Parts: sequence; C-alpha cells; structure tokens
Amino acid sequence: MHDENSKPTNGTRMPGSFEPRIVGFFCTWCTYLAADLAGTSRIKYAPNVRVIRVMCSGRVDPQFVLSAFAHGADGVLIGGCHPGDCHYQKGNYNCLRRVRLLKRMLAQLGIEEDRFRLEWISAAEGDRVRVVINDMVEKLRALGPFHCPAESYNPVAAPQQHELEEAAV
Amino acid sequence: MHLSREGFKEEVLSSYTIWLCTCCYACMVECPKKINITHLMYALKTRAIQEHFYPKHFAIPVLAEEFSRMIRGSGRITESRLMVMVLLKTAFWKLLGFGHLGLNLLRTGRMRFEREKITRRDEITTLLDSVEVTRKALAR
Amino acid sequence: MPDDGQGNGAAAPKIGVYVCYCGTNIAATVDVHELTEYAKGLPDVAVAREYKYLCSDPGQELIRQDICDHGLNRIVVASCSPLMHEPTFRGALFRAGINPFFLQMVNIREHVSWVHTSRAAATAKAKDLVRAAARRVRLHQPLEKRKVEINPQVLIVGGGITGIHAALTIANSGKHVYLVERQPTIGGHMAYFDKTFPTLDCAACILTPKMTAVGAHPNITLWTYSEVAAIEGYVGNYKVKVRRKPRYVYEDLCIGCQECVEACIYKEGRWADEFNQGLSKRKPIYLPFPQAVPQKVLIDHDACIEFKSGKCKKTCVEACGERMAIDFKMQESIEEVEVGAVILATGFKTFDARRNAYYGYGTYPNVYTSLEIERLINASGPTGGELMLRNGAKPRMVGIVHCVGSRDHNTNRWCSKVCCMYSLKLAHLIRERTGAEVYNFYIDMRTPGKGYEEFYDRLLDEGVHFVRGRVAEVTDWPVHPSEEGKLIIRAEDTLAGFVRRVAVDMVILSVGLEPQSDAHEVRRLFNISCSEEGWFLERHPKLAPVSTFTDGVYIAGACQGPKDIPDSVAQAGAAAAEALALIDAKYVELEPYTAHVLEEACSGCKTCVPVCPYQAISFIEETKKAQVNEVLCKGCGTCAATCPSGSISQNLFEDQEIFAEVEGLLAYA
Amino acid sequence: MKYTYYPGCSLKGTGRAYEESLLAVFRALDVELQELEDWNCCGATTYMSYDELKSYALAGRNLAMAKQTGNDLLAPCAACYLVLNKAQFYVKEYPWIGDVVSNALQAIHLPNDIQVKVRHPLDILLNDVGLDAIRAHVTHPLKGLKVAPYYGCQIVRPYALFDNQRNPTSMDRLIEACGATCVYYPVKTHCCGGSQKGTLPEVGIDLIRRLLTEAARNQADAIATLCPLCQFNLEAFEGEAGDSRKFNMPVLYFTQLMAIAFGMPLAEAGLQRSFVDVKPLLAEREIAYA
Repeated sequence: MHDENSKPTNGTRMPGSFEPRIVGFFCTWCTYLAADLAGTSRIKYAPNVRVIRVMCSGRVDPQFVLSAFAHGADGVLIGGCHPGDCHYQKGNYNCLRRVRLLKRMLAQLGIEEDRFRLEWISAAEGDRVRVVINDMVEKLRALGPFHCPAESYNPVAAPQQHELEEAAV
Repeated sequence: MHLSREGFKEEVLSSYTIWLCTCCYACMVECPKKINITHLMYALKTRAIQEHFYPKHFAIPVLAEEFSRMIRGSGRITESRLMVMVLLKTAFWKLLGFGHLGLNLLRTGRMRFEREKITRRDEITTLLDSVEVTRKALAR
Repeated sequence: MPDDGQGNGAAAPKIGVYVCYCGTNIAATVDVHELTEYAKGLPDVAVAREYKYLCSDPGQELIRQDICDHGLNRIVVASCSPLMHEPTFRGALFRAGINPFFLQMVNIREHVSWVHTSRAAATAKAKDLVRAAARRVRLHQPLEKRKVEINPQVLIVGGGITGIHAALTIANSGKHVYLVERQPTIGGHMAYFDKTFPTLDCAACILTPKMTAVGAHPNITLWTYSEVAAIEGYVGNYKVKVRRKPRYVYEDLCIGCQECVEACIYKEGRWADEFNQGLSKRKPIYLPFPQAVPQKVLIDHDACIEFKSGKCKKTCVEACGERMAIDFKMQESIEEVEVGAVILATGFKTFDARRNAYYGYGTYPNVYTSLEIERLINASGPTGGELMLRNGAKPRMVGIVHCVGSRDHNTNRWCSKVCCMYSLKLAHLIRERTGAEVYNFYIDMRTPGKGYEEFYDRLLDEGVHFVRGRVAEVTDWPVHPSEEGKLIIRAEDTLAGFVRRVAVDMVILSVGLEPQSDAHEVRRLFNISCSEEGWFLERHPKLAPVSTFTDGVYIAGACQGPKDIPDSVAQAGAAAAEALALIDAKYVELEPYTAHVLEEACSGCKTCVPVCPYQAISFIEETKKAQVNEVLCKGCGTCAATCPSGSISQNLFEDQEIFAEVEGLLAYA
Repeated sequence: MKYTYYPGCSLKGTGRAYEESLLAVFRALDVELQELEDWNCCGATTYMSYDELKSYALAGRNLAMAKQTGNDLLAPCAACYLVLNKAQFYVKEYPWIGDVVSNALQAIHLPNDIQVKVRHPLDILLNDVGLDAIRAHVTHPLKGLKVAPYYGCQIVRPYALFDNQRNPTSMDRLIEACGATCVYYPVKTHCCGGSQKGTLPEVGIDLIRRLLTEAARNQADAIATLCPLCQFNLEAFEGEAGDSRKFNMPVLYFTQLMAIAFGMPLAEAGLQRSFVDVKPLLAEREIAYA
C-alpha cells in the first residue's frame, strides 16, 4: 500500500528542474471537448495539467480552487466557453464574476497572479489548449513551486469569505 | 520550391530564377500557403554566392561583393561609384551606353564622386567581425 | 455483502480499476502495466486489470464478471474520453446489476497518451488521474435517469435541397414537419443551376417536383420568408418562435396568376433580380422565379413606391380585384410551435470574388462568378440560355479560374470540394453551346466521386484546355497587339514550365463555398458548436456526422462543410432517420445531473434564484427555502457553486466528490 | 512632434531631391527632425543576399543608436524602412539571430535594445500630423493635375501595418489633400525592378515599361513615388522604355508634390534635379507655383 499523502520535502522541487502541477477545471461542452480535439489531432503539449470535468465553468466553486492550492497545486486553470457561447446561457459569466473576486482575494493572500487563470476555449480550439497550457507551465516554471500560506487550511470547514458571498450576488 | 525541398541543390543554386528576384515581397503577401518565398530567395542567393554558382561576369554577385566592400570600408554607399565599379568589373563596354544618363545625373547634381563615409568606421569592422565570430561559435 | 447497486451506496466501497491499452493508442505512451499495478495499491481497490480493448464485448464482459464474482460496487475505467464511451461502460455496470452511476472514467487517451511524448510523464499523469478517480468514485451515489416524453413534430431550418429532402422523408413517415426558409421560395442554390454534374441531368427537372411535393404535402407546414427567432427547451420538447416577415400578399389568397406584376406602375423591372444574380431586373412586386414554391408573389418593401410616398396608384391591388390578396398594412408575425427535434440545413454562401482584387471581379465587366454563369446558360435565365458578354457578343475564348477563395491562407484554407466538378460542367456546357475555346486553370484536379473522373476524361477528349497553375492575375493590359480589348489571364503553366498569358473574352471565377455570414448567430440560437470559420460541428466526424452536442438538434448538408448535391441529400436522409429514431422512441432519458436543495441547510438567502438561466429555482414563501424544479433544471451546477451556505448539491458533481478528486490528484504517491 | 531621422545612402546621392523636399515639407509642418548621428548603411536588399546576418547587424547598429534618442525613427527610403523593420522582426522571432546581433552590438559598446518604432513619412503625415493640418498648409492647390500614385514594393509589404498591402491608399489621400487627382493605377504595388536595370537590363526594362505604360494609359500627367530607387528607375529610363513613343512624364516624390502645393520655391524641393522638367506641365494645367 502506498502512502498516498506523504509529501516530498520542498528541497526536491527546485526551480528550473521543477515541474509545476496544475489542476484544470474544464467545462464539458467547450474546453473539455477542445482538449479531446487536441487529443484526436495529436497536438502535443506539456503534461502538467490534470483535468477535472465539470458540466459548466459556472459550477467551479471558489473553494475548489482554494482547495487545490491548499493541497499543493502550483496553479489552477479554469476553462469555459467563450462569452455568449455558454451551453447554459450564462454560466461562464457567473464564473467570470467569481474569478475576478477570487483573484483579488488570492492577491491578498500573496498568491501570484499567474498561478490562477481563466481561459475561454471553444470546442473547435484544440490548438489553443496547447498554447494556453504551455504558456501557463512556462510562467509557473519561472515562478517556482507554490508554498501554501496556511498549511492547516481546511477548505470544507473554513468559514465563507465575505467577498465570495458578494460574488454570488 | 519543390526542387529545394527534394534536395536538388545544384539545380536550384544554378537556376536563373533566384537572380530574377528583386525582393519585392509580393510572393510572400500572395502565397496561398504562407511560404516565406522572399526570405528563401535571399538564402539561396547567399548560398550561390558563397559556392560560386553563377556565370562569369555575372553582375548581381559582383554588385553584392562591391556593395559589401564599400560598406566595410566606408559604412555607407555612394551609388554612382558603386555603379561604375560594377560595370567596370562585368561589362566595361556598356559603360559607354550610360554616358547620357551620367550626364543627366551630373547636370542635376545627383552624381557624387567623393565617398560618403561615416566617422566611426572602425565600429563597422568590429560589428561585422563579431557576426563572423558568433556565426562560427554557433556552427560548432 | 456487496452493495446491491440499487441501494443507497452506503456499503463499504469495493473498487475495480480497469485500464485499457486501446491497441497501441494508449499503451504506446502510457505504461499500462505499471499503471495497473499502481492502481492495485490504492485504498479500497479490490481488483485492477489491464485489457487490450475494454470497450469490446469481452472487455465489458470482464468488468461485468468481476462485479459479480468479487462483489465490486465502484468501477474506474481508464481509457478514452467519457464523452466517447461512458454510456458503454455504464451499460456494463447496469448488466452486472449495480447502479450505472457508480462509474468514473479516466481519460488517459485524448488527455494523456495522444498529447504527450514522454512515457514517464504520461504514466505519472495517468497515475494521478486514476488515483483521483478512485477517491471520487467512493462517494458516488446511485442515480436514476429521468424519462421525458417526446413531441413527435420536427422543425427543419433551410429549404434547399437538403431541407427539402429531409422534410419529405419525415413527412412521408407520417410525422409533421415545420419547414422554415428565409427566402421567399424554397429551392436554395440548386434552383439556380442549369445542369448537375456528372450526369448532366437538368437541375430543375429533378428539383421542382420535390419542391411542389413539399408545397402540397399535408404533413408539411411551409413557412418561407421566415426565420427562427428563438428556441428554448430541451431534447424532445423544444419551443420555437418563428418570425414571419410580411410579404404584403396573403399566401392563402394569392393564386400566383401574376396579374398584379403585369399591372405594376413600373412597366419595366428596375431592381436587381436576386434569383438571376442581378443579371436581370425585376419589379417591386414579383414572383422569385417561375417554379417558385409557394407560387405566391411578394412586394419588396424597399422598392415599392407605396411604402415611400403612399401615393402609388396601386394598380396591383386593382388587378388583384376581389381576391384582395394584397395588403400594404401587413405586419411581421410570430408563430409558436413545439417540436421534439430540429434539423439545421442552412447551407452555404459563395465566396465574394471582390476579395481577390487581382482577378478583377467588379472592375472588368466580363469577369463573372460561376453562379452568374449558371444563370446565363440556363434556359430560364436572363438571356434565355444564350451565353453572351455584357455587350451582347458571343465569347470565343473563355477562361475558367479554379479555386477562387479556396485553398488559400489569405482567404479560406479549405478546398470547397465542388468547384472542380462544376467548372468541368460549365466548360462542357459552354463548349457544347457556343463552340468557344475553354481554358481551365487549376491547381489540382479533384474529382473523387462516382463517375467524376470519367467526366474529366470526357472533357479532355472534347478538347477543353487544361492549364495546371494558379492564376496570378486577370488584367486588361495588352502587351501584344493581339491582346487588345481582351482580358489577359496570367498563370504559370507548371506542366509546361513557363508563364502563360491567355487572352480571353470572358473570365469565369469558380468561387468557393463559405459558411453563411450569420452562422455564428444561428449556432448560438440552437446552442451547437461550429468551427472557427463557421461550419457547424458534428458530434463525431466519423461516427456521428449529423448529430450535434445538443441532443435533438441535427445538421445536414453544406452548413457542416462544403458538399455536393448527392452528399447533401445523403446527409438529409441520415438526419431525417436520426430525428425519426429519436421521436419514434416516444420518450427520452435525461442525464440525472440535476441540482437539489438540502432544505435543512438552506438559509433562504435567494442568492441562487437569479443565477439559474432556466428559472428552475423558486423560493417557497411558506418554508423560506429555495426549491429546484428538476424538470426544468439542465444540470449546469452554477447554483451549487453560488450557494453561500453550500446547501445546493448537484448529482454526480457534488462538492465532496470534486474535493475528493482535487485531493486525489494532488496527493503524492 | 520630434523624430529621429535616418536618411539612408540614397537620399544623400541620387535621391537628394527626396531629402530636400522631405525636410522642407516637415519644416513647414513644424515637425522636428534630428538626423541620426553617424548612421551607417541599413544593410538593404543587395547586402542581404550577400550575408543576411551581417545585414541584421548593420541595421542593429542604427536601431540601437536610434533607440537611445528616445524618439521614433523616420526612414523615408523604402528599402531602409523594410530592412530596419525586418531586422527587428527577425531578432524577436528567432532568438539565435538576436544573439548574433546582440553580440555584435556589444562589441561596439552599444546597448542591446533595438526595438525602436520605425516609421515611414506617409505614416507620420497621415496618422501624427493629419490630413487636416496638411490641407491647411496648401496654398497652391494642384487642381487638375492627374497623378499615378506608385507605391512600389517594400513600403507596404510585408511588415508595414499602416496601410493595405494589396491596395494601399495613404499616398492617394495625401495627394488628393494637395488638390490633385489620383488616376486608377492598378500596378501601384508592382515592382520597378530594383537594381535589375543595372544587372539584368532586359528584365528590368520590361518592368519599368509596364509601370510607365499603365500610367500613360490611365492618362496620368505625372507619377508620384516614395522610394529613391523607384524614382530613379522610372525617370532615368523613360527614353529607353518608350521605344517609339516618348513618355516625357515627370516622376516626382510625393513630398515634392506637397512642396509645390505648399507654395515653396521649386528649387527648395529639389525640383531642379528632375530629368523631366515639371514646369511646362504645371503651366499646361494652369497650376500656380512659387
């Protein structure tokens, strides 16, 4: 049995040789399909993103993002449909509003801007998946590993941030 | 294009087409497959000059050589001198045919004989030598 | 005891992990064996296996057997995209007697093996994904698909040959069709053509009977001069609003006698006749063309003097007499219908030849587009089928320029597929009717199709000239006295190896096919995808060519990509069959990804109510709680992410499930 | 408005009239030009076929020095304009070329930054000065003069973004602001043959003939150019290209046309340097000049 929670020491994750780990939240109608298209087109890109499929970028709760950082992600990428193209009419706008506030909050926590990104990638833009992911990996390589400000952060029990409530309004 | 892709080096370098190119870039703008034709022509001309793939007394390579010599020496070009030098080296008898033109230029004050020079000519030599050094370093 | 699968999912999880080789598709880049061995060590994993093709019958059977033998109650399949085979594997779970939603798929093909090159990195990524799935699947709850009845009527958008064929197919099976066409008549591009390649049968002879059949069919409601204004609902139950532009003539009263046209105060036509590509003139009141369906005239609002001054003598109304079909006060109207399925057959437009200025279209009067020539050689066209130049002379030399606007990074990159063949057809017809010398300038001759290459052979025998080379320019600058007054086509003859100047009387530009200019608006309206250029995107390029990612919406014909008539008709048939298969099933199963409110946690803040695009959330005054109407909910999950107290949960995308996936991805092994 | 001015070799030689008229017009429009100190050859067309890398280095020296002045760089010669732009593009696009150039610049103690904005006079006149300001300076409108606007090759393609690559119109607008009419001139971006009249005369003369014939066929009185080489080619070989007919058509820089319209003495705009005298034409069209 592996001990799947044992973290390596930060010493082994040196900048330069360091491979960032990125969690992606892709909407199933556009960006997830675009990633599938990149696959069927055999477009090659950096292997650093692990994708979680959601029905809509509007489903991405800011807590998911915080949880990813808390568990050691070096970056988080949300992919949704272009404005006006949402399969559910306006889920991506809801996502965008939340992301704007979340970005401000992350900045207050000292998390660099490049670590959290929202991209509109339509189902036809397989190559854009490559461009975005490669670009993000490059930027994160330059930034180096992410050190969580509060190791004990528990996303589920944590109180809601005031700003996040605003975001919902 | 096809010949160079398929590796027919001699056929390409000795072709007349590369010298017909005036580098007007029209091909690059119009090319339906976005091929940088003009840039390729430059590269082919360079190769042809380096490897001497051109007929004797052929004017274009001579022009290029003279051009570069003048730049190395003065940093600038004096067109009238350049033209005379090239003709002398390729077909001096044609010089006669240009008499009328020369007179016209002279009349309108557009013919100059004193060389255009820059002040810090040593910088140009250093600059050009440095390119040679880096090129060799890159080749290795 | 294993969970019986249909229970509440509370039994201790016992996970089976299955890793697919997909032949070499996955195995070439991901170390499948290592991955499987790794999976064996993950918590709660009872069985982990690797297999060549899991989606095959024996592959599915392997999973089913394991579920029965080992009492597995959660399954992870690491193979291709869930959008491809999730239904397949859910079926395997169902057959084994456990709830099909106890499955989580891991996409190690499209997202891993096909996009990465390093075997080590790809295998490491696959491990992370499998670990996350194994964590997540433990939390899966049993779910039921919802069954919804299907409305058996079908909406078809676009009345070209594709829409016509689809409409007749469905109507003949006894189902009702609403056919909506933007132009005042159906027929589309095919109605312009004289002959069709390669058999040279007359386009009108094969098209007009079908048009008439549409007009007369009891199961078809035909709305021309109309557009879909709005559509809402979901597969099986769409509500559609159709905007009907005013014809100023009542379709039910007009008998198509055209006496009004005759009587119009304009004795001669003065406005460009759309049907003849502007090569002839029509009056403000007109019938689009003699075989138009419906055979009803209409009034051009922008041309008719009555709309400008209100002082027209209205001789048309007089001529109509007691039929009283003409009404200048007619207003736009909206029709509302309910349908179960939609077929989009909105077709294409031709490339605007003005964009390639070097071919001189719009500058030199004797440069024509292929569509204009179709009209000029058509017996019902402006010249009665006589091919003539603008000054009335007969051309003796004709040049046809292929690939205009196609296969060019500066305009459209694609091959328009039909131009080679229609150019050959035009060359044949021109040669046959005028005896002119015809030059075809082509890049490559593309004639894949039944009888197409044979047709090309036939033209070679007929003495038509073929020059292989992309035309550089069309000019009127003579270099040689023999070129005076002619158009000069300049092209490198790549077979001869030199540049040729061919002086001709008439130049025909074989313009390519483009998506309709409003393709993107139409796509948004119907919630489907399209390529960057505007071609509608099929669900799968090989296996679902007429389906879209929106269930119940199908595409057919040239709106999906350049296509000739046989291909368009074949797709029309396919789309009709798909639509019939859907509505004949009587009901449809909907994914159960809906949201629901956990009442005890809801604080009644109403934050969720406005974010729902479907008005599926309402606030119940008595309980002071929100409530989700699961029939209206489409399962985007935005409300779940919005709820400040975390009291809305979305099936299969619950907070805990996603948190588990995040943690699983990032847990170091 | 202030720009660093890079004349290039031609404007000091056969293209002197271009420099003279350009400086005069810009002075009248209150645009300050400061000549780049100790500039060298840009490394243009001919040199580029001799050695591309060295050509980028030569351009690099000019660009690096211009960057230090803090102003945009004005390059009136089409070839210079293109090569300077091209060098910037290649240094950005191909890091290894960037290395070669930066090493070379280091050897002569210049900073490595060569990304200065390279501008053409047309671009500045239209976008910075504006047609209204130009119209305000026109005292002697060129009414009735029919001009063929000839752009040639290297100005609008492939790097310039200030005008349409296939059908540029910026000079047309400028000429019309001076009161003249532009004739339909479909060969406006065709090539004049460049140095081919010298090296492959029979090829060069064909291209020149086409340009002159088209201008004559469309009833132009004069041709307006913006490149010293084009101007020279068209003007110097009118006789040879003419065969039986004689063109006798003035070939003027657009800045010269502006100078006439601004009411400047002809000599100030280098008009005495033309082979074909423009005065009889102006007289025929009843256009007043200073």
